[in-house]
Amino acid sequence: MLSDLETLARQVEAGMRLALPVDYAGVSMAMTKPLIARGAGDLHVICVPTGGLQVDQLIGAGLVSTVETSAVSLGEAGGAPRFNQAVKTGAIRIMDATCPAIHAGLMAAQKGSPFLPMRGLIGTDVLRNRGDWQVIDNPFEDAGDPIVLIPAIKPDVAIFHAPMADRFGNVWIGRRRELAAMAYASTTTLVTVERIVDESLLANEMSAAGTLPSLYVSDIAVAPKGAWPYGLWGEYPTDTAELIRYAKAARSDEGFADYMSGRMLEPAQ
Amino acid sequence: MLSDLETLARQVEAGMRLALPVDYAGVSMAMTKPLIARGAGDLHVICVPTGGLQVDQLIGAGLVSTVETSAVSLGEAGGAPRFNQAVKTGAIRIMDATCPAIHAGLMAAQKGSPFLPMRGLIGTDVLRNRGDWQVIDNPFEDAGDPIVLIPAIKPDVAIFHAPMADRFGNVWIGRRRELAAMAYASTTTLVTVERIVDESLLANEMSAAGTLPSLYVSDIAVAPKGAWPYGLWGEYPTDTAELIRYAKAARSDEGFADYMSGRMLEPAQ
Amino acid sequence: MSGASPILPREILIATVARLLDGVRHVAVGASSPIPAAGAMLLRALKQQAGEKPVRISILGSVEHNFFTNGSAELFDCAGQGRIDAFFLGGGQIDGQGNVNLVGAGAYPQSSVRWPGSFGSAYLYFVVPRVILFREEHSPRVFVNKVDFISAPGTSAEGVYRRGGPHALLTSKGLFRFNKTQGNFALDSVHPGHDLAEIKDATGFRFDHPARPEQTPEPDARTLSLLRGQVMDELSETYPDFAKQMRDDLQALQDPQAAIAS
Amino acid sequence: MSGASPILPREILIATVARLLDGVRHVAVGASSPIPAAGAMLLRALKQQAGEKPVRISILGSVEHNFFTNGSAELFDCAGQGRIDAFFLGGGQIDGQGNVNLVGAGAYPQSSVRWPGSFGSAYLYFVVPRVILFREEHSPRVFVNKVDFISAPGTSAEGVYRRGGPHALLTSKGLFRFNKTQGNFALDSVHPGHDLAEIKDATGFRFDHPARPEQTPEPDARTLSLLRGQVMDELSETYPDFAKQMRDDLQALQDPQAAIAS
Repeated sequence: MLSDLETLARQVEAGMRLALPVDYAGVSMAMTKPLIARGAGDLHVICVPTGGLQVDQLIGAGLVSTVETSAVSLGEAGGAPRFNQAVKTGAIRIMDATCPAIHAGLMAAQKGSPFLPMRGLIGTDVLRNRGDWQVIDNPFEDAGDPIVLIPAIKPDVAIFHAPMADRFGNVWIGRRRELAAMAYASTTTLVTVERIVDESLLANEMSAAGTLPSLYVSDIAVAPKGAWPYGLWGEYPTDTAELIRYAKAARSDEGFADYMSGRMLEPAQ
Repeated sequence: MLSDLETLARQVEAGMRLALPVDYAGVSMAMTKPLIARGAGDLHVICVPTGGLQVDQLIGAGLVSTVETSAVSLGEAGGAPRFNQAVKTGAIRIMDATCPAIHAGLMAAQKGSPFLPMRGLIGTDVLRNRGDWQVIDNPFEDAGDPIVLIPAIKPDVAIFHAPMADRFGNVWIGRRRELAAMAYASTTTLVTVERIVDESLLANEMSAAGTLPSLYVSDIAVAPKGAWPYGLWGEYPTDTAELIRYAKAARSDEGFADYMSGRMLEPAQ
Repeated sequence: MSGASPILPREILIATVARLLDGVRHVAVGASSPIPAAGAMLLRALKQQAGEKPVRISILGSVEHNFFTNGSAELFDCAGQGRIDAFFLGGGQIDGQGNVNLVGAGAYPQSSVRWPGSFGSAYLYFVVPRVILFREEHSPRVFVNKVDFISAPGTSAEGVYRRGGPHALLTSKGLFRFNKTQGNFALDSVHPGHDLAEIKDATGFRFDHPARPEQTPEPDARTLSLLRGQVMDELSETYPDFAKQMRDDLQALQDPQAAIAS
Repeated sequence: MSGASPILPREILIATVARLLDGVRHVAVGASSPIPAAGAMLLRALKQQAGEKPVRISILGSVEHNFFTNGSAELFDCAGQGRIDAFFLGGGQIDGQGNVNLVGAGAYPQSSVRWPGSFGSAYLYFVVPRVILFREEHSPRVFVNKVDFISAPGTSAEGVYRRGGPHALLTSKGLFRFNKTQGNFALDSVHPGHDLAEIKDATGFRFDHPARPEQTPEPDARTLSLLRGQVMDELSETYPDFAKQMRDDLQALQDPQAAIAS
């Protein structure tokens, strides 16, 4: 199942629901350019549970119609300029959530359940604006006790970056178990990795503990420094200067276009 | 937090809800004798999700009033004699479940939710005999679609055995994540381990991936071969001959008493 | 080792399991189920030989064939996600409506005979498309008119979420198919050495059947060769006792004198 | 380094955070929250010095202080289990009822100013017993009469599951306590160099206050010594830029000439 980035990108089709991880978990930034080149638009992006640079760039490239998220930002580099602009102009539909609600929706899909209940949310404008969520009275209490039900989130495609995969398609995700949650919930899971190892990651209990089995992995491509300018836990730190450079450039449509066409989309090796 | 087996056993009090793992996940057989010596009875045992030798011995010792489980057996060694006898005489209350319902109840507790929905179960005598479960119509469908809600399972104490802990109280559970689920859901978690390691298990991503953080661990004791006669994944195999020896002995009250008083309760080193 | 060579009854069972699994991508097998596991391994070997899409086998409780890394809940999650196409279920009692009892005989909860419990059946029977009921003992105490306790029901009322259920029932005497519309079993074939009258006597429920049921086909030479070679080798890793027993039986079958002498 | 030595405004904030956290077993701190983190570290150092029960600190997104191993859901699970006693929340807008807005100013969804989003606030505010609202900027655009969007409400109607919520509001000018019964803020103390009139001007909501509010206490010598020693060292590991800035400020405060010359 070892492919290249373009082959992975071709598996994303217009209108799909695309799950992408939080900035510190393993963002496959290496896939951003191939996704934009592929050009499949009208995407419904699900941030697990928040989004950053990749989401901002996909929005800037005009590929996104809906963002379902608990937040989008560039962290230390400030607000996400293309996201903020698209919200302001109404160019994208925003489905504001809260982190545990995104996790609950994915967990419902993981469990094959139609929904998961969660505490909190009552009285928020987050809930008020989510017509797709339901409130019921907790049936285990005699009266009252409203509780929110979050419907299952079933992405068509999950895309993330991890340190390594083996020749058998197993991917090492370490303690970043939201990556497993995304894969469990999604129909297709596309993974980029720093490297391929020869021995099965399931062959010993130590590496197996942090492994997403190939059962849940659709396709893999090698992309060294594939999270850049984000960091990858245990591998390399975030390139904050580059994030700031992007944040400044992307304030305007032209600046964004300039940035995206630039050579700096490649990581320094 | 490094203690001995007796100190661990003292934290179990009469009437408590006690969560114990499935036979292949890491049963703390080393705790069975201290628990019996401690003598805290009227226990509500929750098998995660099935029980075996330890549950049978606690029942045989008269410490158990309720067993909540998807099954109790000695696997290749056959039925669990003390459990079967206690069911027949009505000496214990049995709350028959199904594996994913036990997992759902623990997951509800992990999430701080009052219940979790699950598919299946409709039309079974498992459901018919569980007055503590509820059936509602799935609110996300226009009509019908009954679905079972499993209330949160919140054990007072979880007890299990694992290969190692570090000096900081972190426990390595590898891919046996039901052990983490038990700990998340339980007020107190008591762990026996084969050995203590000096370096923090959280210090590198490889071992961290399979680590239950000390946040969830109340107390730890060292017990070499502490799962015996069960095996421990990655460490040693099950001693099936010993299980068969027990299964034969425990067919009668006298045989059980003989077995339990015997020297063979110690593992061969 | 030609098609005309003598064949063990268990080889017929294993080959039948492989036929029943044809087309699945992923099959899960219980920990102490060597015949279902052998059938799944045989199908995998056949597909491999034919260059067709690979078959994935998960053997529960096995370290060697455990591809799960999320604890004992993962099997059920995986099934809930629709990633498991087939599963095997036994039963202390199985009735003519496909209901399965893994809990006990007689009253409940104080059963006169208590079995371990329902395990995951009350869920998996609902969500795994192809559940194969497998029980070698074919007797009226197993195959009853009505089970004493429903661990998992053969069919569900309209409106109940159900995308899985019984596909076939395989015993030491024959093979039944489950008719989902009628909610009952029809005899599909009788294993060599058995007949309809015997099966009727040994079955506590009524079932549909042709006047002259067919005989369960024996594996062809290619299948038998894979089964006695590659599959037995694979099986030895996970079920060494079972594999050794089968090899001994086979030797006795092929060379009775040598077996007696040894 | 005596109690009479000059003190940085941020040192008062950090010491106040430590006081507000007194008694917690486990506090979670957001990724880019150096002052809350420093306050938590100061409390931990004080308890350690006093030989009292240890304080556990989880810093989100930090590799060094990440004690979680179950992905980004674990913080919320942990809070839901009642294992997190305190948490910090900022907000683009905070109103007098303790409502927090992390989403945007103006209409929704097409906000005139869009902030990142609600993150986990719509859950954590309900289940973490002691939520400390912390925002250095004390201005009428932040502290409004009514937020434009409720990411998380200060109080909930009777019958709504709620075991957490606002405990205090700390700004660069003063400290407010939240009155859960009345659902509003009361000014607790004014930081050195500020006064009630200034705070009233800078606050867009009404709040209770004594006629002559007290001044926020300065850390005593023991506390200051821990803060400038052990805590700054610990802080440098996770927030190197912030720690360096504070050290520079401190040097300028203690030796203005040297700071200018350098």
